[in-house]
Order: sequence, then structure tokens, then C-alpha cells
Amino acid sequence: MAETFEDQTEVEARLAAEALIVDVDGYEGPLDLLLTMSRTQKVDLRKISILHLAEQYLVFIDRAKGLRIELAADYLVMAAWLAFLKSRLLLPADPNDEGPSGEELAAHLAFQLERLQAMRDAAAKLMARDQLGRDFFARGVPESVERVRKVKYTATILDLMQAYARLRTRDDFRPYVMDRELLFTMEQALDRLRGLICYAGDWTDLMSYLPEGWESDPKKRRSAAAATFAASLELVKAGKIDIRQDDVFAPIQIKKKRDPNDG
Amino acid sequence: MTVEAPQNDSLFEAPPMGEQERMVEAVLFATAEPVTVRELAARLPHGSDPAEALVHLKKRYEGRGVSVVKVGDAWAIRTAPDLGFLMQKETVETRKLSRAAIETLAIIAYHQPVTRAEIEEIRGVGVSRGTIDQLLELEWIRFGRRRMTPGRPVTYVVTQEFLDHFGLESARDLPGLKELRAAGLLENRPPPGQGPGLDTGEDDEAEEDENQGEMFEP
Amino acid sequence: MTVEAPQNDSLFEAPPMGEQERMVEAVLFATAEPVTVRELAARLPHGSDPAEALVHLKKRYEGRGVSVVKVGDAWAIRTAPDLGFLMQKETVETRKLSRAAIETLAIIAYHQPVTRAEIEEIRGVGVSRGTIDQLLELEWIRFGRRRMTPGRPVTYVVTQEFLDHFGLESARDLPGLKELRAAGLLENRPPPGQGPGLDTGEDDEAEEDENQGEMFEP
Repeated sequence: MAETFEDQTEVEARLAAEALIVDVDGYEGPLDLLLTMSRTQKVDLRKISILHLAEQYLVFIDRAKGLRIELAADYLVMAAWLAFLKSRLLLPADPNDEGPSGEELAAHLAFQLERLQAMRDAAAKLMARDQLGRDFFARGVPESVERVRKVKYTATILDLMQAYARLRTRDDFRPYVMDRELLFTMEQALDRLRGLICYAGDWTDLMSYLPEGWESDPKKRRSAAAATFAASLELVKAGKIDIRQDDVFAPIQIKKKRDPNDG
Repeated sequence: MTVEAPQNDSLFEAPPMGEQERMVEAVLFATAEPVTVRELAARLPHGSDPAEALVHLKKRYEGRGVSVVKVGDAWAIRTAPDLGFLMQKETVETRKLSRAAIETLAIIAYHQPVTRAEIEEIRGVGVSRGTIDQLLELEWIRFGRRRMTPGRPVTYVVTQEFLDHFGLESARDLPGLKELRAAGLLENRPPPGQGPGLDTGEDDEAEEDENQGEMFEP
Repeated sequence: MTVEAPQNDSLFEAPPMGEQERMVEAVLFATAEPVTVRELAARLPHGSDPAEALVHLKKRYEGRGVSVVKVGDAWAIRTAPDLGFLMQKETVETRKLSRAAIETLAIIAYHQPVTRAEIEEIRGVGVSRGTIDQLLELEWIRFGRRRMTPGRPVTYVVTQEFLDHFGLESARDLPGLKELRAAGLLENRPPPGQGPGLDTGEDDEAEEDENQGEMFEP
């Protein structure tokens, strides 16, 4: 059955409401279906027969069920509610019944249908308006406002000083490591002295034995002096040289020890 | 004539109105989006009165190929609608909206601010997530204030883009709005007792009806 | 006034010139590219004379906020040149110099003229090209003389702008380590010996070196 309507437009299908197309999917819910049905009454929505409408709907649901068409729960809820409304409209009112009258219920349903129809009309009018990008147009080459973003960097004298102070004090926080390249070891001093000592027949200032390039830089000089002094003591101990210092803070002098065998 | 760069300095006098009109014209021509009076005021030299300049400008463009239109509280220049046929090349193919989306949009426009539950009540069917999403994505609707009712549901309202798209000065200019309101069709009328799928309104004490049934019959 | 849809049919007369002018106006406004006369002719109703309409339109916009200009052999509407400033919104953002930049700047200020290699030695980490560039761009440093050492590396010195910004009369006015310490900026006594390879001359580290060195002095 449904197939025979396949090619028809939705509108035609809807207008053929009396045949009651059993294509529930075509409707957006029970209210939509009811609104479509009400159109067949071809009267002002405020004057339609809700009773007639309810009967139509119930017949539709029955037929749909007969065709074993899956009906969404809200269709069945609506059917139950309409059956209830129908009974209210047909039977004399029970004076003890506290609920709303059938008339009120019917009036509200009519209001709902009319409101839905009104919104559909409004939607149609809205979509029929001239639309931007279809009927009227915006500027084709918008010159977007150029945001000239000027970044201004600031730094105060305090920032500057703190940065410098941080750099200069960084060693305090650095784990202690030997600066190897600035260190002259005793072994190096010993090697150097052993090689040079044979030429030291006379008392010579120990400081003149500092290696080349280690005399001026205070740090290197300190390291070389200490290593050379320690090496000289080692050579004295080994009996290779003599050492002397004339006064406090006077220069330390060394001399090759005369070899007893040498004569 | 040389125009001073904008100065937030009241020492400089505002430029003459004719000059202000030129400036508003330049700014509106330069942007595709509507520009608010406040933004115009911020961009024009200090002491300018863009609102007045707009009045002059609007008048100047009456009957021309483009016109100065009000969109919400902003202003824009748009081509005259009767010349749309010249612009086939510029036409933007918009995604076709589903019937559900169009109806939902209309309901939001005419009933705003409106909650999702209210939209569903009016349509008599659930509103799918995708429908609302699509409208939000088009920037035709946005979230309004939460309703001060239990659950504090969000509401939806239409945007400036919506007004711009449909050439409306404000939501009050929606077609047929007055008539719908007069007919009471924009009311959120609580159903008597329990309606189908509706929340409880106030329980109107049911009056006994004398003539049952066919009172709606013509 | 209603305009007929374009017809390539000479049975229809071309619209009046005023109407053609409106059409040209709308097309120029809405198109993204400048439009040639030929293209205008193709878009306007048959028999129109867009060249003439353009003359009228150009005249109409003379002295306005926007003007009709020729771009190559095509036409467009553009903001009047004297109103260009309206299309800019200047925002000034104040940002602190990065730590790398301020440290580099401090080293240059205290040690100028100084080579990049020297800055890196003092900082103990590499100095990125961007940091130097940023300082050059700020005009806080400039190139000094090349160092007469192998490779003849460039040196950096601070500029007058630097001195102005920091309120200094000369770079020599920068506080020395003693003063930094007195001001509480240096909490720890510097280690004996020096920071990595520095020699600032008049600070107390040099004194300490001398004192210790004396031990071996004759």
C-alpha cells in the first residue's frame, strides 16, 4: 500500500488524508498528523470538530496496527488520550469528576493545532522573505578592520639589575665542579720541575718555574704556584733540590742539590 | 580636507557632520557585518555623533542600488533586494534547512525566549539535538537567559545574524507578529489537566459543561 | 520600481540610466573582485550602457566616504584614501621582556662592547638570534665596532634609546655589584674568583683576587 504512494509528493500524500496513508513516518508526530487530518474538514481550525478528528485519528491508528506498522509510543499515547477525550465529549459529565471537562480538553487541543498551524504559516512567511546572500547582499570585499597590534616591551632598571645580579650570583647555586682547564696539577708541576731542575745550579725564584701562559691570569697563576710549590717540596723530600726562603713573604728559591757522587 | 587621526582628546573638536557621515559611510562599506552605533562611536573621532550621521546617510541612500539598513542595534549596507537577480554569481548556496529546523526557527523567533520543552510542546514532537545544533551553527539562534523555573532550563533567542539574514530591523518586525499575538497564539497556554505529553499547568477547576461534544462543530 | 529579470532580448528596452546606475552600484558593492565594463554589460539587462552608468556613479561618489575607482581595467568601490585610518584599530599591548632578553640586555649594558660569544659565555647558555633581533628592533642595542680578533666578530653596545628608557645618563651609571648588594639585589656574597669569565673592574671581587694573590707575591 505504502509503495503506491511512494512517488507522490509529501503534500499530495498529506492531502489524500482521507485515504489515510499509512506512512506514519511522513508525519512529525501525532499533532502533525492531527493537523493534517483537520485540513480535510476545510474549516477554520477554531471550528473544527475535535470529536470527528479524534475518530479519524483512532481509525487511522487501528488501520496502521492492522497493517502491522510499527507505531511510535506517542502515537498510541495520543490515541489513548483521544479515546478518553471522545468519551468525555460524548458522555454526560460526572458531577463528581474533578478533572477538566471534555470541552476544555477539546478547546486546548484546538488551540494547539491552531498554534502549530500559525507557526507553520509564520515559518513559510519568514522563508519567503528576501534573504541575505540570496536576494540582497553584503559587501563583497570587506576591508576587515586591521588590528594594528603594537606590542610595547617594557623593562625597568630594576629588571635589568636583577637580571644582572642573577647572572653574577649564579655560581652560588651551581653544584661545585672543578674548573679543570684552570687547574695545574702537582703531577704536571713535578714533570715540569724534573725536566728543568738540572739547569738550576743557582738559587732561582720558584715563581720563575711557572709554566708559560699561567703567569698573569690570577686564577691560573694561583693554581700553578700552589702546584709548583708542592712539587718542589716533593723534590726536596726526594733529595733532588734544596729550598729556602729568606724572610716572611720573601721569594721562595730552589737550587739543584749537588749530587754527592758527582763530586 | 585632512582628517585628524582619532584622538580620545576633547581638545580636538568633532569633525563637521558631513565629515562624520563620510566616515560612517566608509566604515559601513568596509565591513560585511553590521556595526553597532557604539562601535562607530569608538572608531570615529572623539565627540562624533554616529547616530545622527546614520540618519543622514540612510536618507542619502534611499532608492539607490545599496541601502543603509538597521539590524538589531547595528547598521549595515546591503544591496537593494530588487537587484538580487544581478548577483547570481554572489549567491551563496545555503544548506537546505529541514522542515523541522525551519519550524523550530520560527517558533524561537516568535516565542523567544523559549525553552526546548516549549518548542516541543508547540510542535507536538521532540526536537532533535541536530536541529538546534544546526541553527546554533548558522548563528541564527543563541542561548538566552535560563528560565527561573525548576530545572532552570536554558532558553533560545534569535540573533543579530538572524535579523540580518532575513532583513529584519528587529524581532518585532517579524511578519504577522501582531496578528498572532492578538489571536493569543503566542501565549504559552497551560493545558487543562494533563495534556498529551505536556507538563502540568495550573489545575483549572473543570466546569461542568452543559453541551458536550460538538461545540466546535460549525 | 520593479526591474525586469535580465533578458537577452532586444524586445525589452534597456532600463533608464538611473536604474542602470543603481545596478552598477549594487554589483560593485557586492562583488569580491573588481568588475570590468564587459562583465557589467553581461550582467546588466540587455542594451544597458555600464560605461556611462559608471561615469555617473563615479561622480556621485566624489567627495564621499568611499569612491569608485579603476583597478587595472576593472572597477571597484574603495574607502576614500583620507579615511584609511578608520580601518585600523590600534591596540597597544604591554609585555615584559623575556628573561633571556633582559639578561642579554643586562650583559650588553654592563660589558659593552661585547660579542655574542662573550654574552653566551656569561649567560652560560646560547643566545638566540631572535633575542638579539628583538633588542635591536627595540633600538635598545646596536652594533658596535668589530673586535680585532680572529673572525672579527661584531660587538653590541646599548643605545641612547636604552639610556632614555632606563633613565640613565650613561651606561657607566649602571649600579655596580657593590651597589646591587647594598640594594639587597645580591643576597649572597659572590664566590671568590669570578663568575664565569667576567671582569668588571671596579667591584670587590677584583680586590679579593689581589689579596689572595699576594701570598705568592714577592
